[in-house]
Amino acid sequence: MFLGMGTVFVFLTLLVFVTSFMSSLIQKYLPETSPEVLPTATALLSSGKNNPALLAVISAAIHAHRSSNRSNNRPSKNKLT
Amino acid sequence: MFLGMGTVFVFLTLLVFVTSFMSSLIQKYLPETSPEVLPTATALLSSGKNNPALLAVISAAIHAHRSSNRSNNRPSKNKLT
Amino acid sequence: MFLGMGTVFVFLTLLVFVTSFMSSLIQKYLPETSPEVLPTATALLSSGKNNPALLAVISAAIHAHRSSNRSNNRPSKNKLT
Amino acid sequence: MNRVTQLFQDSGLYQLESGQFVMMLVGLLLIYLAIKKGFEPLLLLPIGMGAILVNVPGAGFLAEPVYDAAGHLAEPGGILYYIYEAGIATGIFPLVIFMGVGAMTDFGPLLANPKTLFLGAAAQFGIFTTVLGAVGLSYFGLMDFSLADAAAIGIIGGADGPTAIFVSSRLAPDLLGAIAVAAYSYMALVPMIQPPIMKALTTVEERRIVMHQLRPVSQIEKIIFPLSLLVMVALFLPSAAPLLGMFCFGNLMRESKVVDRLSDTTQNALINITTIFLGLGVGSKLSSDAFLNLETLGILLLGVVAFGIGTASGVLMAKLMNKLTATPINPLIGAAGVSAVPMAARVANKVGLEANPQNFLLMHAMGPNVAGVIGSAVAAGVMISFVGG
Amino acid sequence: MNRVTQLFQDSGLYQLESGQFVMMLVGLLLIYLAIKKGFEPLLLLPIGMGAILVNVPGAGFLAEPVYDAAGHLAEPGGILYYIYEAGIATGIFPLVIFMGVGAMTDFGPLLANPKTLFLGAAAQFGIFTTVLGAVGLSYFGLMDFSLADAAAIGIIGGADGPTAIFVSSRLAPDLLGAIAVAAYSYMALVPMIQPPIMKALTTVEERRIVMHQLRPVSQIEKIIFPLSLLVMVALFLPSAAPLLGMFCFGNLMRESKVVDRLSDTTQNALINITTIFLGLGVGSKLSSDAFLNLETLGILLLGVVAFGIGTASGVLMAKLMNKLTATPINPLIGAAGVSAVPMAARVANKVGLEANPQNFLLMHAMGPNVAGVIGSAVAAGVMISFVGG
Amino acid sequence: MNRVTQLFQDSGLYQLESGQFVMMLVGLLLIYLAIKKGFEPLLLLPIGMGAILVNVPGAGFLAEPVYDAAGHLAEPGGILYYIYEAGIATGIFPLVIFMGVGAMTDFGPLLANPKTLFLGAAAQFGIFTTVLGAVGLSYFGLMDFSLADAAAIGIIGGADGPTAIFVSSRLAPDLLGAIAVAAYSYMALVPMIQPPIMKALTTVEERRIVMHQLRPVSQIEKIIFPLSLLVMVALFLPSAAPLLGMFCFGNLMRESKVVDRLSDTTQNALINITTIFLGLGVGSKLSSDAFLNLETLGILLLGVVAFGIGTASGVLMAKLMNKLTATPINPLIGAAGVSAVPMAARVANKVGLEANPQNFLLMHAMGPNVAGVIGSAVAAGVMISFVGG
Ligand code: NA
Ligand code: NA
Ligand code: NA
Repeated sequence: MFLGMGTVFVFLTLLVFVTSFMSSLIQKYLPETSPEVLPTATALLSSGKNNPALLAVISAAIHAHRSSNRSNNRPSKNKLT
Repeated sequence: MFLGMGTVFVFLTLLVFVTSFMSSLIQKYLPETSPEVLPTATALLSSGKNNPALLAVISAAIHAHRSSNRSNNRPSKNKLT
Repeated sequence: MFLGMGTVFVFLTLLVFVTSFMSSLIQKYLPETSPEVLPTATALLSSGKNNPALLAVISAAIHAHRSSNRSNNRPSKNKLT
Repeated sequence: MNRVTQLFQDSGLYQLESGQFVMMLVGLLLIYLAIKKGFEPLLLLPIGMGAILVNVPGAGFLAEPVYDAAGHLAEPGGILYYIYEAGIATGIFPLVIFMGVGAMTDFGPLLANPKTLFLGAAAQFGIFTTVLGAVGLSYFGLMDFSLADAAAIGIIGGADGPTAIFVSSRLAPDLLGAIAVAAYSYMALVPMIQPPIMKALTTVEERRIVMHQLRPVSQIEKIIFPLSLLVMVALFLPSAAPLLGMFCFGNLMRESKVVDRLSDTTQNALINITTIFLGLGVGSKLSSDAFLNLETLGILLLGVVAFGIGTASGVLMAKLMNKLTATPINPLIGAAGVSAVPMAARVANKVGLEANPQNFLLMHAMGPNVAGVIGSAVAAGVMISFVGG
Repeated sequence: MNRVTQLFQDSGLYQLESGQFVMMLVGLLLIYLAIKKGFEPLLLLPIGMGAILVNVPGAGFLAEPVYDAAGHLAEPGGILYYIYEAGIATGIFPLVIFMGVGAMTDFGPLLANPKTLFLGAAAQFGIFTTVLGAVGLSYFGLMDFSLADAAAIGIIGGADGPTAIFVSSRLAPDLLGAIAVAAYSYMALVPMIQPPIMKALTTVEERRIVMHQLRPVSQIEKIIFPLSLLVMVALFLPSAAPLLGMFCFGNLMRESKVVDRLSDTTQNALINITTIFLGLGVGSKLSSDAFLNLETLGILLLGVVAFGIGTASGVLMAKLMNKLTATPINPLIGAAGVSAVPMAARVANKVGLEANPQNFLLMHAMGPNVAGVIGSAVAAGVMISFVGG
Repeated sequence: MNRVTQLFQDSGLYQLESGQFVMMLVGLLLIYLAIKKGFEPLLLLPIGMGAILVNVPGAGFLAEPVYDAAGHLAEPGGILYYIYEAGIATGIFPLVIFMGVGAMTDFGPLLANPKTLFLGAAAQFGIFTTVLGAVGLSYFGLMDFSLADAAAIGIIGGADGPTAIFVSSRLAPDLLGAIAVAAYSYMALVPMIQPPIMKALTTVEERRIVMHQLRPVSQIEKIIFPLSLLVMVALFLPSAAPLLGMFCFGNLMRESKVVDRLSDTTQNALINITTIFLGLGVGSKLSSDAFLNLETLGILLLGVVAFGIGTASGVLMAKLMNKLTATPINPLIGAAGVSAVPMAARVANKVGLEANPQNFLLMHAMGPNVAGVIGSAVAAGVMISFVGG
């Protein structure tokens, strides 16, 4: 049992180091020009209605729809060029 | 054959009694404060375009989308608190 | 190998003839009253966001939604009659 | 040069038998009816396509996989083989469809007027008469149907596709193609088959009867109903439990309102995917030996008789109930008891409007309509219990 | 007359044993808790329905298919048999769910404060204590759990459904039903089980600790993280690779932003379809012989102990870290290390707000919360490596 | 102490062979190309992930299930084993993807100008030259490809992923991983491979040719076309019927407009789910023994040659047609005949715009582009008929 718990701790401790190292490397050498303002929590396993993924799809679709009214409801021309 | 038809009738007759009994119990002891105005027929096996389920999902999503514009298109913060 | 390439050519040549014949028959005997203005290219295997199919579904759903506000968000009555 | 010979011998033209050619025409006809006439396109288009594919000579759509001695796959099977064996022979596809139909069904109108269950029961009379008819045809040597065949054919009268396919897959797999085609074709023909029967059995006064407005039904009733139905099936008719169990599960997901994401997927992606493969798998049973024979004509004939008798029984039961109880019942809604949801309810509404343009029967007809689904699933359970047990 | 006899003998009433009746009541109870109390309805509703169906006497939901001598299907199996064998016995369903959970997980808060991984590690202490407890109960003759059983029961303390189901399917298939029910029930009870423990182990000053705002995390970090985790698992703990590999794959689909259509389907249609069938399959293990015995009580008891110890360990570890490092950590977020995403994080936030209405801990608690998912998957790998290897 | 030893011996580090390590790097490279370079991410990301997972030592992703004497599952298999055996060895996944591609394809531009089918035919020249090349390499002892291997490798020149995977699974399962990776990599490289060839074979005047506007195409034509194609395949080339049959079915669902819910699901949930598992399954063939050898280099080399020859043949055929007929054809659209839909059509459009900024060739290039899909499926049928028959 102690071995089991020990393995979990050793593994996650290693992960802490690897993650911190990875992050510091990235922040140093690959800084993003416009990072996200805040890490946002995700609605894990939430029920469908206001699921962010669905929402993103739909709002993107609505956006695409509005910006392509003249092309007979199909934004394909924009897409392909 | 008469036995078969008989079974169907006996079973559905029982179901009539059970259902009526269940409904009367519920209407007596568990009355809803705001019941639906009318039972509405469902579009069974209808083709996708104006499917009520899809519609409900989408309208909910649109609603959620509008009420969460400031949170970077992700309503997750509202969701989790 | 020549046989293989030959088969492809013979088959597609046949298909050219069949297709042209079919089209000319249809244009002669079954002219559409309002044909599409232009054949539009489809975004094959494109990623989801502004997929035309999704868009079509959503715009239809939104349309249905708007034209059925009074019926408690369910266009079922319209559908079934 | 023998390569050219091989290519030609591999070609369809060389191998094509007349039966396969006719079956491809049957497939094209089903597709035509689906697209041009709007005959149950969700099913008849995939079925028609399956029928064409399975009759392409030498394409191996139904080929069984070959395994070597060590049990490893030596030669893969055809896609229709896998679809049929995994989804239809096992009964999984019709049961999943039934779960989806449950998730799409609103029992509100039935709960507001539970007596309409009698109409759904009466309309199953067509099923059992047809069984007798099929047995009779065999008795007189006109056809060659076993009792199991007769039971599966009778279910056409239930006007419910997944039920018919499920029962056929258990009792008469060889007839599955013809039975499914008959079931969906007649469901598509409901607007033609039913009105003359409905009008012949009713007076114009009866068709004008205005029914009482339906009472509101609470969410709790809608939640308790599928559970009650399930418990009753468990206690009294376990052989109907696969069909009605999945149906009640779907309906409970819908009405509970706590698993909307599951209910939505059941009503959309899941039922759509299953429908595509169900259709292809059913179509794969439309081979010329299985379809181009006298039995198919018998099935088509018995099927339309079953529909007619079911319609008539529903209407007559409604007239009887009108005599026995004080609450007025428009006998037209009895015809909706065959199920064929929601087509039969629309037909009742339409015929009613012809007699009285202010009288909307649609909601009232939805009660017997969904009762008919339960009724034929119960009848299916009875059949499987008697014949298959 | 023997037909009537047969129908009666086929009926549930005749065949029903008291155990089946009790299990149907258990199924109804799970459905009640899911709908009325909101207990993890996405899982408990299908599990409850599966429990009812599998206990319908004579319905054959778990019947094995029968093949004839030539290897052709003679009698199809029951739908729950197919679901269980194809999806749960193989481990496919929990792995697909885990892929979906990966696609729904945002590691941003964890990356902003990687030390919260220690909290996710500490909370797994509950798992290993429970294994000891289960072994101890058997040692003293109170229960009869093998080491494999004990390991599977311990995973309940991981507060992670798919992990518990995956481990049970490998180590203790007979206990799978009870373990899954315990795991999901206690996850639903997190808002009741955790707060008293959290309050008992902390002072009100500690609960008021305000944490530093989390730094922004770039997309590149979010992409590299699942890949790093995957490589570490590959190098050091391959027995955790099935669970964490699928999890990292899902998360990479999400964060890469180049396969949004795959990520969306993984988070919606695919996880929903799998959840429905996973629930039914788990429910099919709730037969009376497997559930109505002393062992189930032991499992339920050990499960709540595991949750409690996990919560306490997380809180105490946070207090320890507070002593050792300068950056303030509110010990409440340690309780979120059990996983039960996102419920446990919400609970930490709520208890924190009671002590300080301006102190929103939600984002800070998401770090240990998702760390807990990794932690229990690692613990699961350790178990499988020790016991199953 | 032997527990620690066991844990270490179970660990990846202990078991890892250099080949596995290199293959994990290959997997990471594919993921890098998918995310950072946008190389066909829908396929290369899952393939890369599958390659990593299958090479985790001791994780058992490809483990075969073990059954006891009674035929019950004793030890479950790995998830990649199940995915590969159920979906790829059977051919089901590529066929379902092809159905989805059919549902996404608009044949309008092809129907408006059916002569572009010649361009789709010409571009398959690359396939057959590559077969010769592969046979030649073996003849001279440089590689060791059987005729079946050569046929499967040639299909890379078809620039169509599902077709290549389907043919490989039938003719050369051992090369499937390398062939799929080559096919998708080169499809991603179309914007780099094609333009130099296109420019080398055309004058700037030819690249400036303005084509006549396409005539409108009616819905009826779009419905009849897949049916005509299907009938022709059935009559003349049944070995192409699996691929083209599913393709025509998908296209008919799309164009019939009567089964929009099925068509939508086919284009979204169904194709997405299948793509995820297809990618993982293909990746599972990227083991070190199968990939890290000279043959893979040969495949990569032959693949790029096939692409080049296909591109050149399409352009040259367009120039020939320009000589023979009066209607002007811009030879650039010939390059789109390799398929790689819609990338190759976009490339033709882009190169055309460089020569004449007012000349949009996109719609014109879509004709040969979708013709190329038909062309390679026909070529695949020919291969299977000759080599596999
Ligand atoms: Na019915
Ligand atoms: Na956990
Ligand atoms: Na091609």
